[in-house]
Amino acid sequence: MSKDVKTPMLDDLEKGAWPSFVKEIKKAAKRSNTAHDLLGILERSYRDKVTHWKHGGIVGVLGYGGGVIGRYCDLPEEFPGVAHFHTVRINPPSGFFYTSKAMKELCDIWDKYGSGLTNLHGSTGDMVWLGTQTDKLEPIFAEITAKGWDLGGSGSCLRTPSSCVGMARCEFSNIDTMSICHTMTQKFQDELHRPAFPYKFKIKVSGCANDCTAAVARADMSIIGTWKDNIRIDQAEVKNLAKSMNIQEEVVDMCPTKCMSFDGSTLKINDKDCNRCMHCINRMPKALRPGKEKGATIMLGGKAPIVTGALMSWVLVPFMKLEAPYDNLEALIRKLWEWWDDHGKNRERIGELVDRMGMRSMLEATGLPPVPQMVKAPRTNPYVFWAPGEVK
Amino acid sequence: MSKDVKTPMLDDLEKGAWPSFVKEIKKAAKRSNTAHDLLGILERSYRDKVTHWKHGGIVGVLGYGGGVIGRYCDLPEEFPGVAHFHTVRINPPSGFFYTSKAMKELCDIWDKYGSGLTNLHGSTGDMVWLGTQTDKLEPIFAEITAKGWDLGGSGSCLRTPSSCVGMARCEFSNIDTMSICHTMTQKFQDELHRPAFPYKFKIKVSGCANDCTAAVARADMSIIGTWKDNIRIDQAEVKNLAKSMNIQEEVVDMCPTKCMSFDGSTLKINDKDCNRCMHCINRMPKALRPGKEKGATIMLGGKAPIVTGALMSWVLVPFMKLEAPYDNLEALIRKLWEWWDDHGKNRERIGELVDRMGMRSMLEATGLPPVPQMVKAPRTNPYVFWAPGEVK
Amino acid sequence: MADKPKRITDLGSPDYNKFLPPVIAKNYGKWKYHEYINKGVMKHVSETGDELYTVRIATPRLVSTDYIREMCDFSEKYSGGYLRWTTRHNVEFFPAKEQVDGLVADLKKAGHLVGGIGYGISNVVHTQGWIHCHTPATDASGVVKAVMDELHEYFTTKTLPARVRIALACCLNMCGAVHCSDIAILGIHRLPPKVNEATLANQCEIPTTIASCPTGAISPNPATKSVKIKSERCMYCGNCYTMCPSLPIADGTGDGISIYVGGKVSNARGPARMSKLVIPFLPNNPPRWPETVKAVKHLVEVYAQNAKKHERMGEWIERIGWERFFKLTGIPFTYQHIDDFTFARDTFRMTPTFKWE
Amino acid sequence: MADKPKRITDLGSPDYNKFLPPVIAKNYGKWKYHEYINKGVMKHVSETGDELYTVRIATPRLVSTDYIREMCDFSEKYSGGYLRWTTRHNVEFFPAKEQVDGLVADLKKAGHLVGGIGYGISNVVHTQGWIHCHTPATDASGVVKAVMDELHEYFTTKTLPARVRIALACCLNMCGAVHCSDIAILGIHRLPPKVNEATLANQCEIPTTIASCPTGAISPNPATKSVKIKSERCMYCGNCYTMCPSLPIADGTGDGISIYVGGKVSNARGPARMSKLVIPFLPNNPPRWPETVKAVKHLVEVYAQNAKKHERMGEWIERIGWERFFKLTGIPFTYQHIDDFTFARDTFRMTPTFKWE
Ligand code: SRM
Ligand code: SRM
Ligand code: SRM
Ligand code: SRM
Ligand code: SF4
Ligand code: SF4
Ligand code: SF4
Ligand code: SF4
Ligand code: SF4
Ligand code: SF4
Ligand code: SF4
Ligand code: SF4
Repeated sequence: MSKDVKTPMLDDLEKGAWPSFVKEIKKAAKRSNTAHDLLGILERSYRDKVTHWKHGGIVGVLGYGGGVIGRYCDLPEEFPGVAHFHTVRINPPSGFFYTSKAMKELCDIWDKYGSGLTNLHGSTGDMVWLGTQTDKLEPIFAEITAKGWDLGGSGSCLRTPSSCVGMARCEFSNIDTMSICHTMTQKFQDELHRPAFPYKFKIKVSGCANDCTAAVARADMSIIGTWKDNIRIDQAEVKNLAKSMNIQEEVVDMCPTKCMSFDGSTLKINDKDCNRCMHCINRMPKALRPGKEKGATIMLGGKAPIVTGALMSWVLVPFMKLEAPYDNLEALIRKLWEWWDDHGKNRERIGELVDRMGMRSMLEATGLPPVPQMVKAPRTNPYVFWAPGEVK
Repeated sequence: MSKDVKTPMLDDLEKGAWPSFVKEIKKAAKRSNTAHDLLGILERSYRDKVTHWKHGGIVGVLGYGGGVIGRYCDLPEEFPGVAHFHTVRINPPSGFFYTSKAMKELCDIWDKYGSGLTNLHGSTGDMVWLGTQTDKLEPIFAEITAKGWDLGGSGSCLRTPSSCVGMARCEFSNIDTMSICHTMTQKFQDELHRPAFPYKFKIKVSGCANDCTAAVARADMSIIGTWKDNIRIDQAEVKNLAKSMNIQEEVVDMCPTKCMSFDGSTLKINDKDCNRCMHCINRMPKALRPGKEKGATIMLGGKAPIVTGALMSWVLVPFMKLEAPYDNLEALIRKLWEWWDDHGKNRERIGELVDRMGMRSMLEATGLPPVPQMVKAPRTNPYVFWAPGEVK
Repeated sequence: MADKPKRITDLGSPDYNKFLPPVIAKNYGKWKYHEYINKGVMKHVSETGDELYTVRIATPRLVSTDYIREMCDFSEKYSGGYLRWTTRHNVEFFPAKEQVDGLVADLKKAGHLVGGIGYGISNVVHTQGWIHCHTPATDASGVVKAVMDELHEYFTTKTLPARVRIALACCLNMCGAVHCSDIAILGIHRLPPKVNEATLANQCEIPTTIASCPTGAISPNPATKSVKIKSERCMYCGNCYTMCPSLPIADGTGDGISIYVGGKVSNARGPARMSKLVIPFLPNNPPRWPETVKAVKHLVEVYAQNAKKHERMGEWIERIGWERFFKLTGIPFTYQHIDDFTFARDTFRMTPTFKWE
Repeated sequence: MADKPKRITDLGSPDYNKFLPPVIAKNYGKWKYHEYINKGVMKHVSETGDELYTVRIATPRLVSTDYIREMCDFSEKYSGGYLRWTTRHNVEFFPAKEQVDGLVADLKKAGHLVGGIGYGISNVVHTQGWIHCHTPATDASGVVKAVMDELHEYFTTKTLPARVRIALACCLNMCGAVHCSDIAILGIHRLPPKVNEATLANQCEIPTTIASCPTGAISPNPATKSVKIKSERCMYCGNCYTMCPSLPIADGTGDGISIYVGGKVSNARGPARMSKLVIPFLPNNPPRWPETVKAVKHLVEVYAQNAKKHERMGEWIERIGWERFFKLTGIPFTYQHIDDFTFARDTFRMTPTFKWE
């Protein structure tokens, strides 16, 4: 254990009502030199107002190209415990359900080889084990796989897919989000572990347009459950709810397509006009339920701003039936990857490639027909391209 | 007069209820060889489905760089009458009011030197005299100036400004559109006749947000009348109108800011929320009138799509009082031109320059403060620029 | 030289005040309200109590001096010798109340179309086409005549849910406010320019020509002292031809018409907005362009049947959604409808909320 | 080699089915409706009549194995040994109805915050900051702790007109859904990278480094076998540093925090949308970032006072207009608010309709 360091600034963050990450580091620091030196170097960052982590190097486990983020500090002499401070990404179960037994097993492994600190979860959804050394990676890998766990993604590959809780606990879910997430993870193991794409690719699955996994904002492929038929209405429950809420103001007036009406006792929906935004169902879950002809809208392109500006996913397939084993979805994803592989530049996300090359190239490659649902509105500019055969 | 030509296709366009331009050409053709050969060459275009006009050359009158568009046909032997077919742009009076006396004088000049065909008006608003020869230009110029007329703009200069009818006939007008248009035309005679800008610059003036001169769509500087205080309501007239129209549905429900209410007899407007869109006033001109504190919103940048895509003008100055002689407006325009001159590339409209360089450079040069009215919303991307002095 | 009469220049526009009818000069800035009498006649009432009648007729925009003289004669007989043109190429007269009916009758007798006021279709803003320009992809006046022969009743008698502004531009330069029209008829090329290698070096500055291309399709061809065009990059905008006559782009087969809808200029109810592509191509079929006439008429009729009162075409489409619009009109949705130019991303539907059709 | 035990690979994610509480396994896909009991407890009812109770608590996201073991203990005592993490880093337990109160009491006693359900502020999605990353412009966990110490009551008891999702990213890479959050706290640099000429040639590929710059600010410097940066072009995105360690961009003075608001992800009522810049810069002031805490609190309070029920922050702002938002919050509008990046034109107000303030 390195020399004792004073951490007055961090100590201040032990106070207050919100759970304190400093307390957590201190707990781990009791057992782990790595966690202890993390405190020291973090306090230094608080003083200097800059990070003390250097660019990571490539570290990992045999046969995998990802799953570990290499990290080294720039003050290794002062803080030898964090000279190496790699993170290990563990693929969580879909839906983030655990048993205490499984969790404790994982904790044992981590206490043995690492800082004892984790993020539950990382923003992508991995269990992020923070702080270990290069020589511990293979042992960690051997122990987790022995318990049935595997690494998640990092680098230019498929990243660990994730989903909302879906049918496990949500009455709104139109698709089996956890099953889709799990199945895709299993089908694409090679793409997940061995980076061979132009850049990263993320898949997220939400059971309805509430998008509780923020798929549209942060997944290249966003799968959003929806339905084709009519919202199911329980008029007795409507009457009941009318006693405790203002249905006209809170529901009917807020419907974006103005397709509802309420006469004080019966609620009517013109389902042809409904865009399945979920607002009315959210407000009256006892009275309203999504329809029965369920499936998903498949959307493409979501990502953070680097470098041409953030994108949210847009509609690629308005409606796809999704039933295990989801071969239709797999086929579509493979076709998209093939097209991206053929045309994408290094570090170009698939959404940026569509943005650069135009939707047509991608649609032709995947065999998807152009449909008005793909766009908010048709083009305003007159710079229309015609393929050679089209002009006659 | 050249040999007689058959024009079966054009003849067909003499039929039908809508006024026929072919009839007009034929009328002129009775007197003018130029008009006669125009029929011939136009029929040829109808057959070939391509134009028979070549790229224009630079022709004009002494000391002016614009006002005439040179034009030559590609079949001069066959149609000698249109070998030269230049157009002359005459600056109309603001508001397009004429006396028959003045019009007839102009017709006399045109019959003497040209085809006798005109566009009333061109899209920019000029009287467009279609079809004369190079040697007629100086005589035309001498005769029109003798009668008090002048050429309009063409080329990289200020184009002929135009305005809606405004206070002359419209109760909605918040500014004296015709006076502003006329005054700017007179102040900027040099800039109008002697192209010295990076590209064309257009000014259009509308008295209210109905924008009857389509200023926002087609003028680099769009001046739109508006008011700062409250809409004037005549409640007696409201009650009257309530008998013949559905005020709730046609007015209150269609107000974009939802700032109106009507209880069946009194109409209330929350003027703080009103964005002065004009809809309610349009529907109830007898009952509602714009406020009394009048002025204009000054907008910048409107233009057609060549080459980066069309722009509509955007808010530059939310409110400017406009009273003759409009020195404040003149000063602003001159400052904008100066900045454009300093930075604009050849054939770069001022809106495109702002688009390329960012609003800040233009605002700093003109001394205008940044205000939220300039944008629909603040930026979403994080690529924020800081000037050296700002970081400390 | 000293003897030459001084050349008059820089007069600018004549003072409009001398062209104003007396009732207008007197009530300038004092108008209080207006009333539509019918589609061709309206009345403005002043704070002074004075009334102004306006009678409006359609013009073909391309007119002879004979036509102007005829208008002048009408104005002398019925309007004190005063007349006016509107921003959409119509003529307006200002008869006294008791002269209105006589004027209207006389105008009609002479074959003129009285109308254009209120909710319907006013005159078509358009451009030169084959009459005078060197870059058109279609004619202007002819297409307008063919379309309005079919729709003229919307000028004279029939009403619509709101104004429908039709405009035509014969090439992508879009002279006129075509890009913000309820219905925009736009001439387009669909084949890249041909390079006239023989004349190019003489007629054109090569760097300027290369720079003129928005998509970077043009590159130098030092061998021929000319340029090369990468046809798969060309979007047929014609800007290179504007800069260089040796790159003609017009082509009998390639050229034709495309239709954009849903734009508007006024800010009433909602902001001005641009027109959007709905029919990517219709052939040039002079003299009556039947495909274009049919398409425009169909658009007007579907709108008339479905829009709510006061709802402009674009407002109607936005309310029902573009997916419904394509369904209702039966127009097929194609690759061309999807923007793929610089700002395309803003048009992508970044939400799973839409209608099935 | 042959003796080595076979290495297990490509297991993927463990089958979630083995982690589901029995009541969930039984009622999977059969849930009918839910009810909020209070901000920390909700009930889901199945078509089978079964009920599922969920109790939720906040976590600091960065946790020790001790913490996880503590959670496991709670789950064993009250939740059959099952527990779950939400997509926003909260822990959920599934007690039987009669266990709910005991669990809640025990959790509170141990100092945990029970809450996060319904309309209020749930956990903050955030990133690594100075804990683990090489590119941050601010810390993550520390800022979040400081902000939530101030706002924790919106997690536990106080409600708001709708959900307010706060997220933090420590650099422009924006790990997390920061760009679509009601309130986004974003670490930013404001000074260009410094060129470490001594190491660059060794550490970096020059063409890739040059290509990484979105604004073309980087050019080769053949003299030093390194690169030059045109500082007036640099937007401090840090992408070059990601590609090349010899271009460090972090700077104690230049770095700090900016605040974006009005984004959301759900499509309820209106489509998902991006957050917009409202406070261009606040200094890094560890350990409690008082300026940032104050700003976020102020934004939440102004929203709470003014928004209508069910109206997310962005929906509220869009209803009242950004001009009114700046007035109500007292935040000054500056050059920085006006977009000047590639797609800026779409943000310009192309209509004269707006509010005075
Ligand atoms: C650990 C994590 C943040 C966290 O604290 O949770 C993270 C950490 C890093 N991200 Fe991230 N990203 C993480 C989720 C995200 C997300 C959110 C998501 O996946 O849902 C995003 C936004 C969505 C997206 O992918 O666009 C995200 C967008 C980025 C970007 C920008 C990518 C872009 O195209 O705009 C970069 C930059 C890059 O790839 O070079 C980046 C790069 C990085 C790097 C590798 C730094 C770098 O420049 O190389 C960070 C390593 C930090 C470290 O040392 O631990 N990270 N990153 C998240 C992964 C944990 C996990 O596996 O669960
Ligand atoms: C005559 C007229 C069309 C008409 O039939 O009315 C016209 C005719 C031409 N316009 Fe135009 N423009 C005319 C009003 C417009 C307008 C409308 C307006 O001014 O309100 C526009 C759209 C607004 C704008 O300025 O953006 C317009 C946008 C263009 C453009 C595209 C400019 C751009 O920045 O996108 C060009 C291309 C160019 O400048 O090279 C252009 C170029 C041309 C040229 C000079 C052709 C060329 O490529 O050099 C045309 C000459 C035709 C001829 O031989 O007669 N014309 N042009 C209009 C002028 C008459 C007048 O003075 O009253
Ligand atoms: C005469 C003219 C102005 C001029 O200086 O020449 C004019 C005159 C009037 N306009 Fe206009 N507008 C005129 C072109 C326009 C234009 C420009 C254009 O079409 O190129 C527009 C914008 C069109 C657009 O949005 O695309 C225009 C949009 C309006 C509107 C807004 C309509 C809407 O709801 O969107 C009103 C208000 C209304 O109709 O209720 C209006 C109202 C009026 C009123 C009622 C104003 C008044 O109180 O006098 C005038 C008679 C209207 C009528 O003709 O039905 N005027 N008006 C123009 C007649 C053109 C023509 O011959 O048809
Ligand atoms: C547990 C969780 C899913 C999961 O797989 O983990 C979840 C669960 C539920 N969400 Fe969610 N949402 C969860 C993250 C999200 C997210 C994602 C995020 O915040 O990153 C969103 C999108 C946020 C956004 O728009 O920015 C989200 C937007 C919603 C909405 C739409 C809110 C709106 O009106 O905009 C609803 C419907 C509602 O609130 O009426 C909803 C409704 C629900 C319901 C009521 C669904 C149900 O019937 O079970 C669940 C309980 C809500 C609650 O906690 O108040 N959930 N929900 C996530 C809990 C996160 C947390 O710990 O706080
Ligand atoms: S996205 Fe929809 S289905 Fe999934 S948890 Fe949220 S509300 Fe339920
Ligand atoms: S889901 Fe949305 S659009 Fe459909 S009826 Fe309900 S509120 Fe309206
Ligand atoms: S723009 Fe306004 S003021 Fe001018 S004519 Fe039209 S309605 Fe009247
Ligand atoms: S002018 Fe427009 S925004 Fe103002 S009250 Fe009238 S309809 Fe509403
Ligand atoms: S639109 Fe094009 S072709 Fe037509 S007049 Fe204008 S420049 Fe010429
Ligand atoms: S027509 Fe336009 S896109 Fe094609 S080569 Fe010429 S300038 Fe380029
Ligand atoms: S947001 Fe930036 S600094 Fe923070 S973890 Fe992600 S890459 Fe690192
Ligand atoms: S920080 Fe970004 S903008 Fe600045 S030089 Fe590096 S890559 Fe270019």
